[in-house]
Amino acid sequence: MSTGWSREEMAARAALDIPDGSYVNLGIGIPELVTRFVPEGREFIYHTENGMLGMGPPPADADRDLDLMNAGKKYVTAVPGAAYFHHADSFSMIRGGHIDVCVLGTMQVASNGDIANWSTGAPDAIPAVGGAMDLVQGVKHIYVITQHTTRTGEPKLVERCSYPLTGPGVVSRIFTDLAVVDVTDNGFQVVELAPGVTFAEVESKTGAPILPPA
Amino acid sequence: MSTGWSREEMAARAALDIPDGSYVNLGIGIPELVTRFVPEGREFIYHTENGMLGMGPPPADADRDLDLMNAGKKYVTAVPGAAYFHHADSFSMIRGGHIDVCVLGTMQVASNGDIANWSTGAPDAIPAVGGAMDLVQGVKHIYVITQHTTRTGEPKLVERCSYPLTGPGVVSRIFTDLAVVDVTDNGFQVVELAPGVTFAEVESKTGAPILPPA
Amino acid sequence: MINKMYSSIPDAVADIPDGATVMVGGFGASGSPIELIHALIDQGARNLTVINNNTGNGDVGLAALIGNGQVSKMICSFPRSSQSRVFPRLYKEGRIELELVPQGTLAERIRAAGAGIPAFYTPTTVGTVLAEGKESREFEGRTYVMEPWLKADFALIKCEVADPLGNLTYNKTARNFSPLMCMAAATTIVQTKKRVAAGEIDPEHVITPGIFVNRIVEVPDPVHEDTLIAEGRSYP
Amino acid sequence: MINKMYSSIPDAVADIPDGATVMVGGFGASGSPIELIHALIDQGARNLTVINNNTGNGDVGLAALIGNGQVSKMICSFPRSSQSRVFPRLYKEGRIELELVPQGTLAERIRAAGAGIPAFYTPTTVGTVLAEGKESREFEGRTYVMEPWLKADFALIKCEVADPLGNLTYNKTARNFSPLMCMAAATTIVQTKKRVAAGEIDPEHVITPGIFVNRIVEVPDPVHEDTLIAEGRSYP
Repeated sequence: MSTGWSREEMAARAALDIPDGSYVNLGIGIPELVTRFVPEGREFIYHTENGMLGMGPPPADADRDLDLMNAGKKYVTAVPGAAYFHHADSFSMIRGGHIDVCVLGTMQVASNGDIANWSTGAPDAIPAVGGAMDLVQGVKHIYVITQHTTRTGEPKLVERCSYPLTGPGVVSRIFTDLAVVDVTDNGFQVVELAPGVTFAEVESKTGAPILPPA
Repeated sequence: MSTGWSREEMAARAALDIPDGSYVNLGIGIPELVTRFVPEGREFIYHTENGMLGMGPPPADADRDLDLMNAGKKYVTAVPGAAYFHHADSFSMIRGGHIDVCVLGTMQVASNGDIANWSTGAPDAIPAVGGAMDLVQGVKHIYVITQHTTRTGEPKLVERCSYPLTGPGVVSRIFTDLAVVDVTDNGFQVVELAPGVTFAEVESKTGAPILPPA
Repeated sequence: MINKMYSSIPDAVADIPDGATVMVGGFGASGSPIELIHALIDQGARNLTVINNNTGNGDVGLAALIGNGQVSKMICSFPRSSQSRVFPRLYKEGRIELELVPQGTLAERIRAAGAGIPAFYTPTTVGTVLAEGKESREFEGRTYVMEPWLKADFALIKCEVADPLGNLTYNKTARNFSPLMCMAAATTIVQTKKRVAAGEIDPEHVITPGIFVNRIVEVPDPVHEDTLIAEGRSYP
Repeated sequence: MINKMYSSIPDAVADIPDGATVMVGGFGASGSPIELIHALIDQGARNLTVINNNTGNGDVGLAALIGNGQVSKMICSFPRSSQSRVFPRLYKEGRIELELVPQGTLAERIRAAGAGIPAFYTPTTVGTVLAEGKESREFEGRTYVMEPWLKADFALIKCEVADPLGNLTYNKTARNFSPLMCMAAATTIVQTKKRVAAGEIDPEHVITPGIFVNRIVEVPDPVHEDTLIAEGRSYP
């Protein structure tokens, strides 16, 4: 069985699909790695929903400003041309459709574009949603980066999400360790297979009908 | 027949009823004169709805900044501690109930607090409302300064406005050339008569029942 | 490098089509993007719906655009003033349509469009003829009317300083509707008095973040509507 | 002269009563008004409803206020994080109520309260369990839910620079919810790192105009939640 793409390779592959000059919001986890793989000749401007455009890389410890954080509450920097703003303006950018691409991690994504990435729905869990529901409804293109299956081998690409939805019908493209998969009117459609990965393997690890590469 | 209060005296009398530290919006015309009569020991902060708190007096011609105007499109200045903001923030101050006092001119005001000061309703008139309807609905206290009657002697304090309303039941106090009049649950109530003016004269020039000073 | 600068004013407005909805920044003369408006007159797009607080003054800027017969509908709060002659004449002749919107509602409807809010409730106009035909509703014992967002295809904006990413600052009360219109238009076209490099505007002082701006032209010495009118000028 | 400065932190929060709704500025540790929160712990008001994006971290600031049993309900978007222990414990014991509001809706509801907008429509939560019980409606073929304004009796805010009129600036992303909360609270109480005379903040750079601020205390060298936690501190 192949290993498919690494976390870094998944992020790099996603970055390839983001056009030059895009305003991009990155979720926590693998999506954060996208910043390391901006293709040569392209420039992305990063939005962080707590109130900044032009987010830069983490600072050296000595240069930290304790007031300069990203939405994941990690210390960051500002690039030249950055701007600070309050939360209502920040979510106007999101809800108003001004952010081009949001790259999210997920627990499940369904073949109709539904995404579930905020809650397992377990009765004793403390619900916490943050800006996830605003992002999936507002951003123009919702990309997902995720392992194709859970650690226990359950498919994360499914026919219908069993976890509570973050938003219905919002995901357009999924980057997994095994393949790039589009959400189409006909359900999942493999766009590209990771090197050495067969369509049969992808199909067997997907919890919904999936179409082979065209 | 007495002359009652002059325009300046009406403005000065209105200023007396504005507490120290108030945020004040002044309509065009006689209300603008209020700035000249701020009582000793008090400070008002003037809001102009095009986007400024801390509006100061008109500049000398040589000091004019063509970008610094008030809502009446007259050139003004900024006092120390002023702030500029956009129209949505400016009308948040109005609609959100943050402005303490608005002093307006009027065509008619009714004994139930209705005010009509934006349109005669004439079929050939071009309707123009500006911020008047926002102000009367949003500001905490709506004061009116007006001549008691029109130039042709018609009452401006009436039982029901015949002109289209700017807002219903919003006016709390009226400063005319003849008297200070409150709008109460029992209708118009004279609070104070101008020197030499009798209640009988006020009553005869008012188009609605009016109660004498207590 | 991202660079939204255009070197030519005509190029910046070239693709505004007949029938477009165009927001024009400014409150009266303050903040009015005269050079962009005059370029739109030269460009000739017709049957425009224009959103501005007023309808222009004299025979320059917005008044000249209207006077040139390019505007079929105005959405504004105060369509007349001491020096507005063009709109009143066309309106009385029935040659231009007017949607009258109270100033605060106009600002909020524009912001709502930029913020992805399709409708909101406001007390403004309740109990007046301007509430006729609007849906009303009680909240906490008070009546409000529902107002829809107000979008545009293009916005023409004047600012003071811009960087190539589209970060903007304004001068004093010339700010007025402009930051809101930048948010609400599909394509925002800005004339700036001064152009600086990215990073030269303090991130704390940016009024319009660049995400809301598409095209910028430098107009280092812009004319001012009041000056043109005082000089008796007309356009074209 | 108008002067909103208070010389004592305890005096500034003295009248917050039991049962009050209190907005607390900050996003995580950034912009959290620790000194004002600790003064509220000293003051002892109970049965508070607190509005903040989170629920505090460690055993200081907002987490300490909750841990002290003073908060009966939290309204927030993200009540857990790697270092939040107090709220999760009380929540699982059924000793504190939670109203979960998506972050953008939370911000917009607070702004709406400040702007006199009793309700608005948003696409956020449509098709999810968080839309249950909400009124929904179509605009232009898309479904939205109605959300009401969110007001407070008091707001506790941290800023960078303040003048005696209440004009404020913030530091970087410490701005977050604070300008909105200043608008939405009946009484806004601010701690400022630096106090300047009226006029020393450029009118172009004011983020919160003084009209939204009631009381200011100078806290020249504020503690930071992350530092306190790293030092293993708790309060009181």
